[in-house]
Amino acid sequence: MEATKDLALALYRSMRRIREFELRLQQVYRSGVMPGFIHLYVGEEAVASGVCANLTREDYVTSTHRGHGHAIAKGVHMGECFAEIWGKTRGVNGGRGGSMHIYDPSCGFLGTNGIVGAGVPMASGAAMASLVKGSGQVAVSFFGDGAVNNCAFHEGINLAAALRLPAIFVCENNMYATETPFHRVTANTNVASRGAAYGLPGISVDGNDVLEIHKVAGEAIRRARAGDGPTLIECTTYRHLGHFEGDPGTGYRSKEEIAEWKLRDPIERLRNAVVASRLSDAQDLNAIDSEVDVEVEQAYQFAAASPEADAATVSQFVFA
Amino acid sequence: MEATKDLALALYRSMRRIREFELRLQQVYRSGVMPGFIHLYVGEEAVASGVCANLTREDYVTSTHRGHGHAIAKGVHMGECFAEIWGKTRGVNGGRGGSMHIYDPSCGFLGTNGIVGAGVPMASGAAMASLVKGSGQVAVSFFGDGAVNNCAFHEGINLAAALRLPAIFVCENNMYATETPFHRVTANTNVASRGAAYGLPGISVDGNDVLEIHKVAGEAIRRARAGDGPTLIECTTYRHLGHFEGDPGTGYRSKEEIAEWKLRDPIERLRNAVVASRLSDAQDLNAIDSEVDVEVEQAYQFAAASPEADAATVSQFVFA
Amino acid sequence: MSASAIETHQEIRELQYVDAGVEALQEEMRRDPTIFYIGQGIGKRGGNFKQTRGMWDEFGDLRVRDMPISELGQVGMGVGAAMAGARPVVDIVFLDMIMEAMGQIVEQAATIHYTSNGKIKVPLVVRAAMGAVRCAGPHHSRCFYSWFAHIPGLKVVLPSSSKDVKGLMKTAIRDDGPVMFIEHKFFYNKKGPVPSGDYLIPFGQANVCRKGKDVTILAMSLMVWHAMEAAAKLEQEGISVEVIDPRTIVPFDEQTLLESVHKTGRLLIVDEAQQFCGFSAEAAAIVASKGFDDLDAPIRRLTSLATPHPFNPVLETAMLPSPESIAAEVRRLVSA
Amino acid sequence: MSASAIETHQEIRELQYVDAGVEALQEEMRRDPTIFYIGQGIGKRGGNFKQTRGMWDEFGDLRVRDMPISELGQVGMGVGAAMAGARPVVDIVFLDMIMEAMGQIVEQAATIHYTSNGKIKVPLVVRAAMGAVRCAGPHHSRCFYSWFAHIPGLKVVLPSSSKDVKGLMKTAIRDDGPVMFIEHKFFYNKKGPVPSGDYLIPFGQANVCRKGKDVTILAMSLMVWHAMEAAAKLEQEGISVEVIDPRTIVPFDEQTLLESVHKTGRLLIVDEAQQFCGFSAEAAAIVASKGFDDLDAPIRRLTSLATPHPFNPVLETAMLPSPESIAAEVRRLVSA
Ligand SMILES: Cc1ncc(C[n+]2csc(CCOP(=O)(O)OP(=O)(O)O)c2C)c(N)n1
Ligand SMILES: Cc1ncc(C[n+]2csc(CCOP(=O)(O)OP(=O)(O)O)c2C)c(N)n1
Ligand SMILES: [Mg+2]
Ligand SMILES: [Mg+2]
Repeated sequence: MEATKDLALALYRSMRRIREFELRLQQVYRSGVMPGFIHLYVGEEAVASGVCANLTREDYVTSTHRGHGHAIAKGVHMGECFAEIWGKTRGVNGGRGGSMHIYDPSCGFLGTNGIVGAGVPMASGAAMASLVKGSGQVAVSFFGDGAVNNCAFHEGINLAAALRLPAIFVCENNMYATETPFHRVTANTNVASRGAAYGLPGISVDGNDVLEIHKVAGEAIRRARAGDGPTLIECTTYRHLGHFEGDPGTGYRSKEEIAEWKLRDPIERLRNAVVASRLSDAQDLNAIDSEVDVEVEQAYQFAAASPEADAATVSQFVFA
Repeated sequence: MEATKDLALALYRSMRRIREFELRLQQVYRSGVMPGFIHLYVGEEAVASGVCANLTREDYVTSTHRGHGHAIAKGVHMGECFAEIWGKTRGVNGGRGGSMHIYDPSCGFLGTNGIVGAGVPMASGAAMASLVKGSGQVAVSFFGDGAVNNCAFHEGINLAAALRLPAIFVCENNMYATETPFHRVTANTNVASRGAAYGLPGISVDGNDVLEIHKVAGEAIRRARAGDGPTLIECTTYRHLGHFEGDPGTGYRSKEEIAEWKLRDPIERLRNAVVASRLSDAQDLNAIDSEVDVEVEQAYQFAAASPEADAATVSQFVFA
Repeated sequence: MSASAIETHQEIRELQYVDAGVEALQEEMRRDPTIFYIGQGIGKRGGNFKQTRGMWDEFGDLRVRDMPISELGQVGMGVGAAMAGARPVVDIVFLDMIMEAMGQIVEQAATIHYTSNGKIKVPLVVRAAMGAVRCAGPHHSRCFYSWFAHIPGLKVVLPSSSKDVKGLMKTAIRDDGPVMFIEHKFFYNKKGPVPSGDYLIPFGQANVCRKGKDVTILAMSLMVWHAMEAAAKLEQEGISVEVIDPRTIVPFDEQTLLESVHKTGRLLIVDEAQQFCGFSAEAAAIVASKGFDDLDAPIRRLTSLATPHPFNPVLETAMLPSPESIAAEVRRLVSA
Repeated sequence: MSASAIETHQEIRELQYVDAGVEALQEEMRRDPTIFYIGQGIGKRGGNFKQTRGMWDEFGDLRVRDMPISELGQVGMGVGAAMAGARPVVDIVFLDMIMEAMGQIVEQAATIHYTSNGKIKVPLVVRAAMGAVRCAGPHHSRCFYSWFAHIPGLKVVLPSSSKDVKGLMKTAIRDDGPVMFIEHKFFYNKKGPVPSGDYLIPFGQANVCRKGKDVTILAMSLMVWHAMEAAAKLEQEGISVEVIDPRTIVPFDEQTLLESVHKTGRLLIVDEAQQFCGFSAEAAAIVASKGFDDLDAPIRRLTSLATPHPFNPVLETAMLPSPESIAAEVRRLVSA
């Protein structure tokens, strides 16, 4: 194994934090107290964790409807994130946004997003701001395979290439957009190959191999920071659960397919690799698991104890 | 020369008709009597003529702001076209549309268009209608290099590929969008290479070689009709004149560049090739020239003699 | 054609709003082979709201076709197909997602019949679901149909019952121009009586949902239901409310509204959409002008508050009109 | 801050509207290095309307950057850059071309400050030119600014003079939220007095362009000029017209309008935009409600006819309000 122990454990922790956070969310959601819809990221954690481990707190991320993982990996406070998704006042946005509208400028997190593709040109813009300010920040846009067929992907990436912006475009290709298989509505499903159309490198990565993602994204980010322009990275991965919480995710995906992908679970995979290569041991990993459990429980408690919103504030913040 | 005499002369006539039509338009426009703006196609005639010679009257074409050539080549009555651009009641659309809004369903001409890129998905739709009706028609979308950077290009072509629609996408790459060089705002200026991103064939053609265009487009159209899906064809060409009538076209393009491209004038080129290969002779060609001159003069007269619009009709046709 | 005349010949079933829409589509698609339907998740899946349940099985992939996430492309295709002799229905699912397709709707669909001097028809139905339901947040709740009404050439339909959705959908599909067919998510699983077989509800004919003499309420879509609930309550307080649902806002049935205001002298407009430059403004301006002498009190408007949709349920509730806030407005109006 | 107070300290020059805009931009960009400007043909070329003449030379490619034909991308970049601490100005050139960017404007720019609970500001200026000038046809003439006014979170600016364009542009750039800055093509080469140096015109403060006592005209953008011309004519006929230019319609200065109507009792609203669900409806609804007792006659609205823009000059003229048709409306209003 190439990676250092520190890195491997950090990535393990990052993924574990996302996973446990979401499973706790799921529990609470299923209990019926949480409003709205949530789209869980379970199975895809390697992407957010692998990419974001290369970023500074000042770097920017734009995210998607399936964005809890990006938020946590980029450094949004877990309790505030929990409370936000729950619509509580202690939420990072006072509960006004919810799952698809989580923003935290203190860590460069420019939002989950209810509009597929919308974050792509926004990341190009954040990267442009970095150039104008001379601040050296990079911007990462996460998006799904579904976004690739959308106009915002085209213009956002094309512009970034034309302007050589310090941006990284990370496609989380889980092969479905809601219940629609990517290949059913797309002639060319090789997303990385689309990079060439825009004149930027397109790279395919195993989206469940967090170390590989970390490496590839790291190189892209270094290139971006050095002024060598943007990169498109396609991470092939899979969501273990349904499109949204409540969708069993099975009507349109075979049991075999789901089972097969669960065997490639990115967290188990890293755990096994770490142990097998003796980079670390089960004890270290279990210790992390326990710490994460505590953190998640605290996040839940933080959110649960949040005061209710005051209807009188409804008209606040329409204008800046 | 591969082509038959009939084909060569037909293509010569088609280009000549467009050229002389536009030069007459230009004259009238310069005299100050014509409202609005016109974008002339002079220098690019080989594209419209070469492509449209493969189409039946029932096939569809969507066009651009620089669309007189497409209209004429597709079969819009020259006098009605002249009158339309002049805003006269005898115009094919009663003078309501003008240069950028010429429609003629009698020959499948689904419009010039003031919105860059808009015609691309519309052509996909016309192709879809052909499948639904089982009519065997194909649809051709003409668009400029500028449109390639636009979202409508992306979604229109991507959809056509996904649905294997009988559509042909013809990019008239004249290397400028208004005064902006394509390469200044685009990382990958090889338009044909973008076909791969969408999973459809992308072919580059010399846009001033009408015979070559005719051949390549013919193959693409046959493929489309046979159910083998869409094709992207990039025709590299040049506008001899400014972006619109009134723009000298020289501030942003060197004299040398313009002069060089004028040497490659598609009409002269075909004329010389025809004569050199003895497929036909100057006499035949001159006869066509004379016939075209007469036709253009008649078109002008037809338009000039048109009655003025009646203000009382202004609210007609808002709803179908 | 009067709706009641038709009903006597037909069986009346209780159908969900969503199924009434499907029935209209199926009947029309059987009648006319040039109709096809495109949208995301509307094929085998049968639609996010089950709004195309069974259609893919019956009509197959060519006529009921799943789309990638390309709203601009979908609507652009709809426009081109409509110009080329087909009758497309383009489903946007959540109305909010229509934004990138706005150019195709406004610059092309709405404009081409006029600009072509009537030579080209664009018989396109754009279908979408609007409305704030269960904390969907700012990207899945908006009601901006007034935008479409602001653009000459577009018809705008807002069905508020199972019966209307079927009759209006058929009219929309047979219309030779572009129609924005905007349902409310809240309605989909609500049942109501629906005649079997073929009937059309003409555009531009308001439905007087309830007769009354003290106050007129003009309400659209879900607000019709809220207004009816408020009216029932107010009746017990001795206030007689007339509730008018225009059903289509383009064309708009001014006459029915003006006659009602002539009778009541008092008008409340209730709209889930934004107030500023919305249809509530237009209706108020029309009545204030053409019914100037009939008004015994200033027209009142009750709409969503001027904010994006907050996710938090307390805030969302505060933002939206409700039967209670409608009743309160009516009370204010009668005491004015 | 009163504008006249400032003027006394400053030199007044006659500047073209377009140059007054450039002056504002240049002064602001010198002051604040985080401002940058993107759009098509706005670099070396200096803009289709010369609306950025000299700026590329001064500020270079990084801060004055030509764009490909990617309006969605441009505005999306503007939103992202604004969120990331820059102050972008995104030039759409012809307003008509903004359609594909509508999602970025509505769902992102207008919404994020609210939804983020005030944590993220989006100091974005979207600049565009509207209006029917010289038969530009349906794709280069529209005035649909009411759409933006319908969306909470957007400010909407409609400058009608050289002086206003400079003072309002500066206010727009310094505003911490998204501003739709919509000029009229007709104005660009028109001259007017402009103070040198720094001055701001606050949003939400109407300009009473002309005092009068018989009739109030509320007019926006080019219609202000037409209204002034009509008012001059009507004065000779003994009709005294007050002309009010709101300058920004969001925020809207209701007070100035209501006070004027209180005085005159008669209101004509003149708008080049479409009438149905447009700002003319909103202004009428506001006055009909809050100025109910002040109105001596029904409010009249004069707008463009409800058609797409015809190319033909006779038809285009018939579609648009003019000084003559405004004067005729006023005559009707005073005789009502
Ligand atoms: C522009 C737009 N169209 C449609 C939707 C509805 N929608 C929400 S999520 C989704 C599927 C997204 O698929 P993908 O991008 O692959 O992300 P995944 O859910 O697989 O992570 C769709 C269609 C939307 N949110 N935005
Ligand atoms: C969506 C859109 N944005 C901007 C414009 C303004 N515009 C008109 S023509 C043109 C340049 C088009 O360039 P290209 O597509 O290469 O066609 P060409 O003029 O070279 O034939 C531009 C930017 C427009 N018409 N539509
Ligand atoms: Mg996916
Ligand atoms: Mg070009």
